[in-house]
Amino acid sequence: MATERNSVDLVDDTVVRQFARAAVLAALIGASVLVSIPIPLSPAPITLQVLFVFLAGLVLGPIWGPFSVLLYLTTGAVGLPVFAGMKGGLGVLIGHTGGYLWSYPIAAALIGVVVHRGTALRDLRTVPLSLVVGALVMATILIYGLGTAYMAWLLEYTAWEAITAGVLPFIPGEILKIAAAVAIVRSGRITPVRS
Amino acid sequence: MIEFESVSYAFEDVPVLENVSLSIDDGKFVLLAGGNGSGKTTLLRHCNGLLEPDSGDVLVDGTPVAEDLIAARSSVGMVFQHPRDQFVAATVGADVAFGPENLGLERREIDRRVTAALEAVNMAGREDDRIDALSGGEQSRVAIAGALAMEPTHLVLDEPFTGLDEPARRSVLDRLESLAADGTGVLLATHDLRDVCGLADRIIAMRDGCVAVDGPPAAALAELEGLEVRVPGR
Amino acid sequence: MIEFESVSYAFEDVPVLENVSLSIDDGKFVLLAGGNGSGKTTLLRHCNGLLEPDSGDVLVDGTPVAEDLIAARSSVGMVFQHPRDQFVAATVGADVAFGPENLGLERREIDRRVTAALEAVNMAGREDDRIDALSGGEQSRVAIAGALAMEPTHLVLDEPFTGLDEPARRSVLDRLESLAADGTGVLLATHDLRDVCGLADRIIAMRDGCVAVDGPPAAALAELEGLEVRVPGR
Amino acid sequence: MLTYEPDATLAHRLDPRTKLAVQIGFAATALAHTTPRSLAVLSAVTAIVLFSAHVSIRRTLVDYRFALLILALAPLIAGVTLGAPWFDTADAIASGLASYRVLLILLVSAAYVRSTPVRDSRAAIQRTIPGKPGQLLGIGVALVFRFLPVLQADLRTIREAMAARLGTKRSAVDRASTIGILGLTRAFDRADRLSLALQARCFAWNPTLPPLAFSRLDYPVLVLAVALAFSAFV
Ligand SMILES: Nc1ncnc2c1ncn2[C@@H]1O[C@H](COP(=O)(O)OP(=O)(O)OP(=O)(O)O)[C@@H](O)[C@H]1O
Ligand SMILES: Nc1ncnc2c1ncn2[C@@H]1O[C@H](COP(=O)(O)OP(=O)(O)OP(=O)(O)O)[C@@H](O)[C@H]1O
Ligand SMILES: O=C(O)CCCC[C@@H]1SC[C@@H]2NC(=O)N[C@@H]21
Ligand SMILES: [Mg+2]
Ligand SMILES: [Mg+2]
Repeated sequence: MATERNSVDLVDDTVVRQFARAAVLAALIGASVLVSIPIPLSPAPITLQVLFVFLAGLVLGPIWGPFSVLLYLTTGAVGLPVFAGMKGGLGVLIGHTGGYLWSYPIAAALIGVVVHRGTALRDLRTVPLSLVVGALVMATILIYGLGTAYMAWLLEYTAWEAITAGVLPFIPGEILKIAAAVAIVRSGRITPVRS
Repeated sequence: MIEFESVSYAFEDVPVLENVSLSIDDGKFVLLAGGNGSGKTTLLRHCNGLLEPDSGDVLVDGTPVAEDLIAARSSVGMVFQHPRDQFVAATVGADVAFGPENLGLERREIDRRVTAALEAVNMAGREDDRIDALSGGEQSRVAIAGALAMEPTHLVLDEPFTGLDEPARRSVLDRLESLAADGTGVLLATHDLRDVCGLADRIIAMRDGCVAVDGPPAAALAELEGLEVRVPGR
Repeated sequence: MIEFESVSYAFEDVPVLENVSLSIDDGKFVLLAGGNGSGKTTLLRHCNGLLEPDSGDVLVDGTPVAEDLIAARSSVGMVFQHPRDQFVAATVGADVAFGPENLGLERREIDRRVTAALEAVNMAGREDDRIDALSGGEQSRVAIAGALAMEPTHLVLDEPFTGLDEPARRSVLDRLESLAADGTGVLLATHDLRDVCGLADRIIAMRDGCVAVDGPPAAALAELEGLEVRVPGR
Repeated sequence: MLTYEPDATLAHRLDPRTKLAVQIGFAATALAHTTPRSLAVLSAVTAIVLFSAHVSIRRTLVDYRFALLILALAPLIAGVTLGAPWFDTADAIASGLASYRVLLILLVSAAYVRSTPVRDSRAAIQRTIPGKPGQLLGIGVALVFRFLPVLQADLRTIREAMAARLGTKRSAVDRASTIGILGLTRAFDRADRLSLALQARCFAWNPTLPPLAFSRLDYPVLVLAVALAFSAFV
C-alpha cells in the first residue's frame, strides 16, 4: 500500500481549480452553438462562440484561457458536436471556418495578457474599462483577420470578397458581444480565481 | 485515525467551526448528527483537505493533512452531500473507475473494484448507463460506489442515504458495517439516527459549529434533547 | 383535483410510465411511494406540464394541462427533487418572491407570503442570505418555501425532506397537514413511509412505471411487501 | 446528428491514432491539390474510408446540409465581379473545386467521429501529447464530454424552474437575462464543485491510462496515411 501511494503524483489544488473552470468553459462554448444562425451572406453562421472566448481570456487569464479554448477545439476535433451547427470532427478545423476556430485560443491569450499583465489574475472590477474594451477589440480584429484570411485562401476568394463574406455581416453582433462580456465581468457575479 | 485538534473555520467572517476536537479510530462506525447549518459538511471537508482549518490541526494517521495531501486523499474516501457534485465522467463505469485510475492501479484491479463497488449499491451491470439518465436515487448510489471503489482506510459520508430506496439503503449499510468490522473507520453524517444508531460505536452531535455531544450511543442518545436530531422513539 | 387518465411516457424509447390512472382530490394528503427508478419523479412532472404524456391525459381541475398551462402552473405548486434545480435568483428572499411576483400580486401581499413561507420552513429572517452560501438542508427548505409562497390549490412535493433536520421536517409536515385540512391537495413522493403514513389519506405505490398499490394507509401498507419502500415496523 | 455509434466495422477496430493519421494525411494532400484529376482520386479514397466505417453518405450529407449549401455558395461569391463581365467563370470554377475538397475533408472526418468512442480519443491524446499538457487535454476531453449535456440540461432546468412558478409571465428581456446570468453563474459554480470532486478523488498526473494498442490491422493503414501525406508534395 505504502509504495503504491507514494507513486501518486497529485495535481496541485490551484491547478485543479483553474483546470476545472477551463473544462467547464470549454463545454460552455460547445453548448453555445445550439444557437447557430446561418446567414445567406456568408459561409460562416452567426454564433456566440466569440463571447465565451472573450470570457475565457478575461476570467481564466493568459494561460488557462487559451487552454480552455484549445480543449474546446480538441473535443471538437475528436468528434463531439461542439462546432457551429452542432458539427464535430477534425475536418471542421481544416474547413472553411477553420481560420476563425484557430484564432480563438490566440485571441483568448491576447486578452489574458493585456488585461491581467501576467499569470497572477487581477480583480476585473479594478481593471480600467478602456483596457478591457481595448483588449476585446484587438481580439476581435485578430479573429476576423485570421478567419477571413484562411477562408479567402481555402475558397479562392479575393480580399474584398472575403471581407464582405467574412467580416461585414458580423459587425453589429460583435459589438453586442463585447458589451455583454463587459457587463458580465463588471457585474461581479463571476470572478477570476486569485491565489 | 482521523484527529481534529481545536479546529476553527470561518467562511469569510462567519465562524462555522469553533474549536472542534475529536478523533475517529480505525474500525469504528461513528455517526455525526446535528441540525441544518450546524457545520457537519464543513467538518467533513476538513478530513481530506478540501478545506483547511483557520486554526488548529487535522491529522490523518498522525500526519497533518496539509503536510501530506496525497496520503490524506488516498486514504480518506468521501461521499458528497449532493451526489451530482461528485461525478467526473459521463457514464457509471467511467465515473466509478476514476478514483482507482488516479491511484495508479492496474486495469484488472480497477475492473474488479468497479464491479464490487457497483454490486454493493445494487447497480451491478449498469456500467454503460449515462449518469444523466439515472433517477435521483440511482445517482446517489453511483456516488457511493465511487468512494467505495477507492477502498480507502477511512470513509467519510455526508448524508449518503438521500433518496435511496429501502433495499439499496440496507445494502449500503451492510457494506459499511462490514467495512468497519474489517478495520475501516467510518464517519457518517445523518439527521436520522433512528435505525443507524444500533450499528454505531459512537455518536457525535454538533450545534452551532461546536461538538455538543460525543460518546457511545446509549449515553449520547440521552443527551440529544434539543439538538434537532431524530432519535428512536421520538 | 389532479387526474391521470391512462398516461404513458417514455424517455426516448425506454418506457417509464405505463398506463397510469389515478386522481388526487382536493384536501387529501396522498403519499407516492416506490423504489428508485420506479417513475415517481416522472409522474410528478406531468402534474404541471413539465412533461407531456405520450398517450393519455393529465387534467387539473377538469382541464387538460396542455390546454391551459398557465392555469395548471398557477394552481399546482411543485417542489423539485433537487432543490438546486429550482432556484431562479441569487438570494433567499428574491427566490421565494419569484412565484408570487408572477401571479401579479401586490408587493404587500408578496412580502406577507414570503415571510409566511419562510416561517413555515424555519428560515424566518434569512431573506438576504445568498442561496449558494446555505447548507444543503437550508437549501431544501428554501425550495419548499418557494412553492408554499405561491399558495397553490395543489401541492406536489418530490422527496422534500431530503436533508431537513428534525424541527424543519416537523414544521413542514405540520404545514402540509394544515394545508390539506384547509382544502389543498397534497401529493408527496417519499421512500420512507414510517412516520408520514399516519397523516396520509391515501398511499399510492409504484413499481416499474405502473401503479402497484393504491388505497387508504391501512390497506395499502399490508400490500407493500416487495415494493422497496420503508414501512413502520420494518 | 453524427456521433459515435458502437459497431464492429474495420474503422471501429483501428487504433484512434491510426485514424487521426489518415485524416491528417488526407487533409494535407487535399489542401495541396485542386486539379479535377486529383480530386477524383481523393473522392475514391473518401468513398473507401466512409465504407470502412459504414457511414451512410446520404445521412452525413443531410447532417452537413448547411455546410453543403455554403460550399455551393462559395463559387458564386467568388465568381461575382464588381464590373463587367459581372461573372468570372474561371474564378467560380477554381473556388468550386476548392470547396469540393473541403467537403471531402469533412466526410473523411465523419468516419472518425462515427467509429471512435471518447475513451479512445482520450487515450490517444494522453499517449501522443507528452507530459502534463497531454494529460490535462485527455482528462479535459472526458470532462467536456460529461459537462456538455449537463450544461445544456442546466439551461433546460432553469427554464423549467421558471415555468413551474409562472416565469413565463415575465418579459422576454427579463427572462433571457435571467437565463443567461443564471446559466453562466451555475456553470462556474459547477466548475468550482467539480474541482472539489477531482481533489477528493485523488486527481493525479500519472493515472492508469485507458488501454490502447496497435494491432496488425493498423500497420497497413498507417502506411496509407504516410503515403497520403507525402503525396501532398508531388
Ligand atoms: N460557501 C459558503 N459560504 C458562506 N457560508 C457557508 C458556505 N457554506 C456553508 N456556509 C454556512 O456554514 C454553516 C454550516 O454549513 P454546513 O454545510 O457545514 O452545515 P451542515 O451541518 O452540513 O448542514 P446540513 O444538515 O443542512 O447539510 C451554515 O450556516 C451555512 O450557511
Ligand atoms: N432524462 C432521462 N433520460 C432517460 N431516462 C431517464 C431520464 N430520467 C429518468 N430516466 C429513467 O426513468 C426511470 C424513472 O425515473 P424517475 O426519476 O421517475 O424515478 P423515481 O421513481 O423518481 O426514482 P428516485 O426514487 O430514484 O428518485 C429511471 O429508470 C431512470 O433511469
Ligand atoms: O465552425 C465553427 O464552429 C466556427 C464558426 C465561426 C463563426 C464566426 S466567428 C466570428 C464570426 N462571428 C460570428 O458570430 N460568426 C462568425
Ligand atoms: Mg451538510
Ligand atoms: Mg425521483
